[in-house]
Amino acid sequence: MKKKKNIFIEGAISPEFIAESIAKHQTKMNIGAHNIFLGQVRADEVEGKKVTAIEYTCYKAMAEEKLSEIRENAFEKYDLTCMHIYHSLGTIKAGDICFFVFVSSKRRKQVYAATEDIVNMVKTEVPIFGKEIFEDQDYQWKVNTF
Amino acid sequence: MKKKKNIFIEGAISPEFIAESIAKHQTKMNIGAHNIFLGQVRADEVEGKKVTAIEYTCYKAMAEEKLSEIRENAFEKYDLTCMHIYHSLGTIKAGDICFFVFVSSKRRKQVYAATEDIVNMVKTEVPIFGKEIFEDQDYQWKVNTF
Amino acid sequence: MICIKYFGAIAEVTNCSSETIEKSNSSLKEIIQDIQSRYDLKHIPLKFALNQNIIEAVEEIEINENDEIAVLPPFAGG
Amino acid sequence: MICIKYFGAIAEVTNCSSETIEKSNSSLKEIIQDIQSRYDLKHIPLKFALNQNIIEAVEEIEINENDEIAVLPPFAGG
Repeated sequence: MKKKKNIFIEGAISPEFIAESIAKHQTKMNIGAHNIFLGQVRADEVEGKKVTAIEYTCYKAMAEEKLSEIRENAFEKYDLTCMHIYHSLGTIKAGDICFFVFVSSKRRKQVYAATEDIVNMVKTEVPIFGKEIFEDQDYQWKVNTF
Repeated sequence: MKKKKNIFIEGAISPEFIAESIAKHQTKMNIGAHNIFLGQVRADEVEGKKVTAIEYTCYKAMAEEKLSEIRENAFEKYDLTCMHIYHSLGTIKAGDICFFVFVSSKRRKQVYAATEDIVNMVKTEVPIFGKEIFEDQDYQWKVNTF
Repeated sequence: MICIKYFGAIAEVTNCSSETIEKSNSSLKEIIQDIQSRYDLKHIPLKFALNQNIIEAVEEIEINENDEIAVLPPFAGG
Repeated sequence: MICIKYFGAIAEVTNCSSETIEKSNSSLKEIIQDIQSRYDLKHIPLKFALNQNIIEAVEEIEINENDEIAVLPPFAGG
């Protein structure tokens, strides 16, 4: 059985949560480099209307399975000490953080590529769905661009 | 005159300081992606003795000049919304954070390479010096490896 | 019984998040065709998953009692 | 007057963080030779900076009254 980690967070990911995650790694004396990716909800304008929030849902059983594959994959491919992925569910306002990837390693060399790779895998392989909500309560379904 | 930003921090960079920096960017509605690099002091073992701290000093006038060049350079080369660099001075204990690079952009594409580039430029071009202090108060001068 | 799950833009069209169907010896291909005939999903790029795995080649996959089929709209995580 | 600054492992050898010298028409090359003859810096890879800029070609650079020369050990930031 693959270990399923707590990945999904109801609501926005707070800066305090990120600070706590960082602080937890300060007892690991073999870590020299951390790389963190944060996805923030943009107030994009579509045909004159502004996005005010994204409402995230997911296919949880499959998402957790995929995320643990991504995890194993990353540890095989890169020389990492720690790796964490968090994603929001529910309504996340523009300006708030909905995605947090945290990679730690002895040395810095591999952390950038590892982070980029993990972010891309989450975007392409994990069944998370997003509804972009406009000021006037109208909405459109978000599609990731590559 | 190039704007000199406050780059050097006396003592370790706290997770709370990082959280505040992140929070300040949540009013910028055009940011979709942040990438953060953190350098953490490792308790490396050298000939059986453990590093307990690094004491950082710098040639401040030149360091500030170089850092503002690195800044300009990064904004020219990459499509960034914001960019911040912080480095500790003084004695930083193993496990503590001494280096913080924070890059923000509309989309994620360029943030990884921008962060890596900025980190490397700081390591090679900015006159910062480090004394690795061992358990027994002995020390050695740190040299960056590439 | 086979459980079919719908997500995001698709659940909006089907107006439900899941339904169960009798298997009665249908193939996976027939089940998918049945879903597509009952709901107007032509405007949404779809993926199908069987028991949490994306289906690459519909023809080659057998389905069994209690399988879970998911109809997935484009992913939008991150 | 020319100000010479020493940092890190070098300041440890020189036992001071800066000193001033009279220019008296010396060239940059002569000033650097003088520093190296007065202090044993052979075991440290050195860089020199003139007014906060790394000196690439010693021969081609003129120095002027009130210039600042820095003797820099390997960088170790990050």
